[in-house]
Amino acid sequence: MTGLELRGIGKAFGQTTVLHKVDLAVRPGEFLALLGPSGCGKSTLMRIVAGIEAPDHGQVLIGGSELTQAHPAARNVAMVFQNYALYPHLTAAQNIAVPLAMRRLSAWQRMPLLGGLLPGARAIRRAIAQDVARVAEPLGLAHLLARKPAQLSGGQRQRVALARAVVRDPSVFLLDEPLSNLDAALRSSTRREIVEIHRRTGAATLYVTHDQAEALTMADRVAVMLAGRILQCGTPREVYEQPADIRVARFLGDPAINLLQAEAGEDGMVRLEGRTTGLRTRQRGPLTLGLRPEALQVAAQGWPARVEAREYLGEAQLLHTRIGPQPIILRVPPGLAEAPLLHLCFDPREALLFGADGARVPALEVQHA
Amino acid sequence: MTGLELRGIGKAFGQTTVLHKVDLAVRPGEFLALLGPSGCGKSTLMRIVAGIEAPDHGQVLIGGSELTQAHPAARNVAMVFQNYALYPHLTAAQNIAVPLAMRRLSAWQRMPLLGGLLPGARAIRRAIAQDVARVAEPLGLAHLLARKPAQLSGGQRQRVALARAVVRDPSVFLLDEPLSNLDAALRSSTRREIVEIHRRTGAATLYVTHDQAEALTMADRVAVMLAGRILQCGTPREVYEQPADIRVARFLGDPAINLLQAEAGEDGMVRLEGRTTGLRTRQRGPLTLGLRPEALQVAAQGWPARVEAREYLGEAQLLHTRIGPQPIILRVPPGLAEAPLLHLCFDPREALLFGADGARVPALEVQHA
Amino acid sequence: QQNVEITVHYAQPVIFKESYDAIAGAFARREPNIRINWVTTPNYEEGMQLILRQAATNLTVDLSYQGFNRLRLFAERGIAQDLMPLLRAEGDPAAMGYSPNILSLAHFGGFQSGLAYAASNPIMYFNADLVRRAGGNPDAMPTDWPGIFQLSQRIRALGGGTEGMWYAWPGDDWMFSALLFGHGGRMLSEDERDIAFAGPEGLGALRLLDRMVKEGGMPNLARDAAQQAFAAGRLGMFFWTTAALRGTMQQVGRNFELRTTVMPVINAERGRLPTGGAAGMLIARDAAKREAAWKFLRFSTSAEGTTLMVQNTGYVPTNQLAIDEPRWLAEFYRQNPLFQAATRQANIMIPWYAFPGANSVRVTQTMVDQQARIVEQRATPEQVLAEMASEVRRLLPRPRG
Amino acid sequence: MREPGRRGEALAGWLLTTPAALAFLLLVLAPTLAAVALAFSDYELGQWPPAWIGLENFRELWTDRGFRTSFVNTLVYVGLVAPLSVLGGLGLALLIEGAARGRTLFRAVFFLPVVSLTVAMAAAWQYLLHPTIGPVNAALRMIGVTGPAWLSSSDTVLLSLAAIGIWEGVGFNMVLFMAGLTAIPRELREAALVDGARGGWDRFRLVTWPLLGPTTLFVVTISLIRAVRVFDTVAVLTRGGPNKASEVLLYTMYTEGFTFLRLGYSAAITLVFLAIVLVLMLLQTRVLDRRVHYG
Amino acid sequence: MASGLRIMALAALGLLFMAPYVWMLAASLKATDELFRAPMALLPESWAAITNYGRVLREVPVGLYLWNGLVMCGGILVFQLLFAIPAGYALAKLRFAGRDWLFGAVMFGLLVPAHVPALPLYMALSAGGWLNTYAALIVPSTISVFAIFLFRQFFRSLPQDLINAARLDGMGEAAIVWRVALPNAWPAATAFAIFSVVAHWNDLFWPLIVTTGHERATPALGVLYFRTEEAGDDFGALMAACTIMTAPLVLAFLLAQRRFVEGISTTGLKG
Ligand SMILES: Nc1ncnc2c1ncn2[C@@H]1O[C@H](COP(=O)(O)OP(=O)(O)OP(=O)(O)O)[C@@H](O)[C@H]1O
Ligand SMILES: Nc1ncnc2c1ncn2[C@@H]1O[C@H](COP(=O)(O)OP(=O)(O)OP(=O)(O)O)[C@@H](O)[C@H]1O
Ligand SMILES: [Mg+2]
Ligand SMILES: [Mg+2]
Repeated sequence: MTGLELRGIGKAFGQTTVLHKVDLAVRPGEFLALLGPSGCGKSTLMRIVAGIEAPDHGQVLIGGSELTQAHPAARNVAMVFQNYALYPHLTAAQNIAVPLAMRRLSAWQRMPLLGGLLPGARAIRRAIAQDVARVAEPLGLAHLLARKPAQLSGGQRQRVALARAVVRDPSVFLLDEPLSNLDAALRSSTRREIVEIHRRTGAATLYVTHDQAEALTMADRVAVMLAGRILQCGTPREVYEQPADIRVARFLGDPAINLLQAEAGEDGMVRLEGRTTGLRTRQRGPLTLGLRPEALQVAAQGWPARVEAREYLGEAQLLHTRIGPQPIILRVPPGLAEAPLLHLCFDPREALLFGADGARVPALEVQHA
Repeated sequence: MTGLELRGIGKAFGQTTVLHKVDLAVRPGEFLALLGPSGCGKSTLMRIVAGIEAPDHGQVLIGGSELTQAHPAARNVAMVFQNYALYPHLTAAQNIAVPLAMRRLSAWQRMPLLGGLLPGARAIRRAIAQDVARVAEPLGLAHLLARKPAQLSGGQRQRVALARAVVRDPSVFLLDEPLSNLDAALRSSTRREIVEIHRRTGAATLYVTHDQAEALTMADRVAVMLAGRILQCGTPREVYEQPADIRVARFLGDPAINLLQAEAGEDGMVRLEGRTTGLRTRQRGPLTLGLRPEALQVAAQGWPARVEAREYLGEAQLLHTRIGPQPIILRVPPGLAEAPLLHLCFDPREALLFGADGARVPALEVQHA
Repeated sequence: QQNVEITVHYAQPVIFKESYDAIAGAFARREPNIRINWVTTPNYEEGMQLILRQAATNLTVDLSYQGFNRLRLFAERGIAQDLMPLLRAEGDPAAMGYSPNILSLAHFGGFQSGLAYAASNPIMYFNADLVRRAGGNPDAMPTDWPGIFQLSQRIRALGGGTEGMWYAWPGDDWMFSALLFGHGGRMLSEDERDIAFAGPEGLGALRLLDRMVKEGGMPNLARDAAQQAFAAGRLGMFFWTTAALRGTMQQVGRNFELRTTVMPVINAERGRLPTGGAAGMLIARDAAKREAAWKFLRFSTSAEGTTLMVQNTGYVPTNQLAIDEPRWLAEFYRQNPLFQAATRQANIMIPWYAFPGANSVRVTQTMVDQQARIVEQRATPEQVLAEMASEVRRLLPRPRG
Repeated sequence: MREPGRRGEALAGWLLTTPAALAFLLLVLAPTLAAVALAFSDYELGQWPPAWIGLENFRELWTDRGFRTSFVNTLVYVGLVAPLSVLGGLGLALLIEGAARGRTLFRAVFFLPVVSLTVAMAAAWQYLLHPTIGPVNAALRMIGVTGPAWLSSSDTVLLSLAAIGIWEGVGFNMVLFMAGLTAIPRELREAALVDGARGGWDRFRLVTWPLLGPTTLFVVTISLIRAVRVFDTVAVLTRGGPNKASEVLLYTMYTEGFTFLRLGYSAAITLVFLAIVLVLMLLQTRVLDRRVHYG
Repeated sequence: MASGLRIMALAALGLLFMAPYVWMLAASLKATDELFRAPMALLPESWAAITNYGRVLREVPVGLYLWNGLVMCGGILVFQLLFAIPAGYALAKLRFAGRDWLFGAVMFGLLVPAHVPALPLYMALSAGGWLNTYAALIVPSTISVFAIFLFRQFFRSLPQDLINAARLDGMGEAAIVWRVALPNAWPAATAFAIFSVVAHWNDLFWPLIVTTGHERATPALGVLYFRTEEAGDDFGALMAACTIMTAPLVLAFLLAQRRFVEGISTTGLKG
């Protein structure tokens, strides 16, 4: 089992620096999700790992060996391209078979006509066809194998791209938003399929997604990237519950975390809109208080809040409210809190504090508000 | 304000029938989400509306006039292609400006060099540039306008495609998964932007998405499509809470609705795993009972359930459990229900009943279980 | 007198331009009212095409100088006009230098279709340095073919890729005519209904070609290649038209000593040589142009014109007065001995035979193709002669009626 | 099946092709038909009017040794030049595009033959292939081989012309292939790398070759046509000789028409020529166009 | 090392390809009598470059030839593109009755050698009194079936959705041709431009027929005139003339090269 390590990777396109000295390690057998806003450099990092883009600085190590300069084929990585990059002239089945054929058949055996006659070629081709069928089945591609990419829908193309990556046993999987065009049902079944494949092959996996649910449920660890820098890398719980930086907190969570202006008094007690929050800290002065929508409850007493809008989500609803001048969103079960004026409260253990520079400020003591 | 109407649209590619007599109307000013699994024919339907694919049967009416045969340019629709379809040789700004230039500038004024000298051309070009900047700003494209598509990230390309569609005032918007490659934060801000644009222009909008949250929050009505047929079309609440068909129920909701084998006794009382559910129906015999994960609660008594797995979602967790032999998933707040054996209950008003043919069966009477 | 403008065409300006310029200069002094537009073509073949193409639309050329062997074609197609009445109107042709011999060079289609402007005949160019090294005497070159062959073999023996001799057989039938006429033969019978070369003279000609290869060691070269090899000093003797003399002198430059001499004699009594060169034919129909064009043609072939032509080209003169009266050319030949070889053969020049009928050009091509088989030693002279005879016969006009 | 929405498309199609179609009609088709109509006459340049002689010209063609030689020579020439210049062009394009350095230089070098002026190149070839003083044979002599008389021996003349034809065609094809290469999306080559295409050959087979399909079809067609229409080099270097060993169809057509002046006969050759090549071409596009993948 | 090998192979082949050009250049620097000397030296013994090039520049109106060449090639190219690009697009991307026939006509046109329609065309031009004009040089070549075929092939590989997007954006088919199809087929257009210019710049056959005299002579014709009227067998000067007339083409190619390198990317699309 091999791991992946990136050391001080830097990359610029012309004047724009896209990656700033990125350090990242995916341990052997680990599933690491790379999360970050659009344009932050995720795909570029993946392409550098795959070897189809060369970094300006830094090293790529796979299984401990330095492969920064190595040929992509020598790295034994499998990748789903964000834009699929399917071979337009090959059928879905042939697309999926390519990485197997490249590895299992010799150059001679791959020859168009002659190749088929060579000893062993036919057996190998049969084995490849079986493998293709094996991965196509759970991805719902079985009846589409004979089609060319142009005859497939967007989601079907994406699944073919995924199948092409997972059909073999690479040392590293690189999956760049492999599920973005799939519907919920297919998405969750495919998610399970990917996890299953990862478990079975044990290959280190780097997984780019914009869907937090995906990142949090699937990954062993999550790396949060912003503007070409990795801000935090930890278990899903760590990054969600203990973000190291206000930007990480802001990026994770849907709807986004509520960030409120608060103030630590001389005694270190944190106050929000005039009411004490039950949090104490070593810092003094203005602070930012982070509250996730699900950390807030409607209660008989607490901060008075005006409801300005409601969003229906099916299994829950979002309330857009305001405490004083500050907007705040909370998530409550549907059908609840129909009144236009509510009182909100929260468990201070679920609240986060950030200093003016955005760094996390530890809460020293917590009392129930 | 114009509406869109599709009458009996049928389409086959070779042997495969992709659309079966689809009828659908988007009322003037309405926002209609088209939801359906991958490959069900959503994009095909959109392309027929846009006039870039010809239906085998049926009619397309825009603003009441039959335009089935009309040239795409004559329909005045704006579309985001699922595959973006940006002009590779033009910068982002030029891509976005194309539909404006085509409509506002005369053929002469569009001439490369000469055109700039013609009276009025310069003023119009300035106006176009302003409009481009206006749409680019909220989509976070302002600093990317000078780049060509090849120099943009996946999400950035998608936003350019979106900007190109929304920059003008068409009679119909066709948006095919316009947000699939965006991260949560950008996605929700873009979502708001789209709703805002829709509100401002009042153009009928047909919106394909695989994200239910998106469909349910944004749309006035949701049309659920399956295998080339529209199964139900109604308000978000209707399709989510009152699905007409088991397939609609199964498709909506993430995680998916729990479908359990139940039985209506001679008295019409519905029983699940030997316990009565508080539901009564006119049908007799085996039935399917649909329970959404959020409809289930952990209680002191009720159906005993073994917990087999937990999935951490950040703001909630999913419990994979089993009642007797039947698997059941529920969504509960994190940190709750740590025990391996629980008791589940549900409000029968939130339960759905389906007959053997998949059609919804009304519950006659409901008592709390 | 009114100003007249005429268009005059000639081919091979490389060779002829200076002569026409000189003649035009002298003519302009005499006839200041006649303005001449010049049209040239690189070679005779394209010149012929030009006139024929124009004949199919609207003629713009009033006077054209064409190769001798092409004149017949224009005469048969009614493009060339009979010049005899014009000539007669000026007096006795012979007194003006147009001896019957000279007139016959351009007498085709049963009438005087042109006036000879310049004539040439084949000569031998040789590399005096090589000849000396091979033990020959440049001042006393062999005068018969066997002698040539021996010398050729000695030159070849010098080694280093040096070749002994090359005879310019490809291209057209002109050099073959030289061999045939040299034996005293002729192409067609008197009445032009049948071939006449299939007899012993023809066979002799082809055998001689065969011997050039077998005994003289003649290599298989294209004409340009042979000329280059000669200029490079790698070819001892080169048999070709005197018309190429100026160009050859230029190419050879200081590389070696270039000399010329007469062709080896085949049959001392009956042997003749074909005449190459150009004759002017009158095309203009418009009376004024016709008169002006005639005036120029007449002047260019007069003793004065001929003198200018010879001095500027190296061709053999075609006006008897210019040949006979020493005041015209004696000085020139004294100063340019290389040009004498051709004049020394002038007495045995006869017209270059032009085949009748539509296939005339094709016939010459057939003959060249057949000779190639001998040069490549793929057929014996006897075989070739038989096939050549049958093919040419097929191409002759079928007697009408 | 109903084809709605196609009316506008059809109209646009006609409008866009009209200028070209008109020009084609006026400048190619009509004059060609006029010229070819002469095939049934005995028209000779300068003799008007011609007489209609029906199929007489074709009957003569059938027995004409020159025509037959010319036909066979053309086939041999095409058989050599077309495949070799296509393969050569492709090989060069790939070699150069993959080279680390000097791409600009090499592109220019191999393109030079395309811009060659016939007059200049004829002189150069004559010299280079000269049996006695030419560098080619000089080089051969150095290794103890007596080189043939390249352009004047009937054994080698066609080979020499073919070599020159390849020399001229390779650069032409190379440029076309390079244009085709740039149209291949970069992502696909990247995908091939990740999928384990190690060598250039793998990548070529997997991506380059299939996606070059439209270009290749074009290059093959054009190369065939160029080869079938060989004329210039024959006209200036060998004039069909020696003894018709380098006679090719177009040259025969030209000499029959313009040198021998038999335009009627020449038109008959043209007609046969067109018919043969047309059939070949139809076969080729019917078969190949089907197999080519268009984006 | 593989790349070293590659460059060596290219260099060796390149030398072979260059040989005729090297000879041409070398010859243009030599006096005629040096030219065919048996062991050939690359550099002349006595430099005759000034004589040779001087003679060309002195005796023929080089500037006029180049200008004529420019007008003719430019005129031809503009019309060819104007006719061929829309037609190529229509044949590649539009469905309409008669398309297959038109394509058949294109294939047929490809086969027709220039000599065949030459005589009727000549007669028509002559009847119209157009001989010896730029029009006579340009008009017969304004339609290039080669170009139609080339553009059809390249346009066919353009993704259909690019064109669909353009239609939705309000472009008519004509606008699509010039604004979407052509910019995405630049390498093809450049390739064609080069071929067209090269072919007509070097063409002898047609200019020789329709022009007489220097006034409208094209560069190739100029070389021919130079050879037939002035240089004759003066190879040195002739090669100097050839070099002068070829140089603009080589320069043009070097400038156009960049167009081939700039790959057209289809990254506007996904999938
Ligand atoms: N050109 C074609 N030839 C054959 N089948 C096609 C073609 N285009 C689409 N299809 C098939 O038609 C069906 C519907 O395709 P469509 O693109 O409309 O799906 P979709 O609903 O948009 O799916 P997705 O959410 O994956 O984009 C798919 O099963 C697809 O494979
Ligand atoms: N060839 C290029 N030239 C210039 N800038 C580029 C180029 N390729 C990418 N970029 C820029 O680099 C940044 C990072 O791009 P990248 O594709 O890695 O983003 P990403 O994180 O994958 O975003 P997304 O989630 O939208 O796919 C983007 O801002 C993009 O505009
Ligand atoms: Mg990306
Ligand atoms: Mg779709």
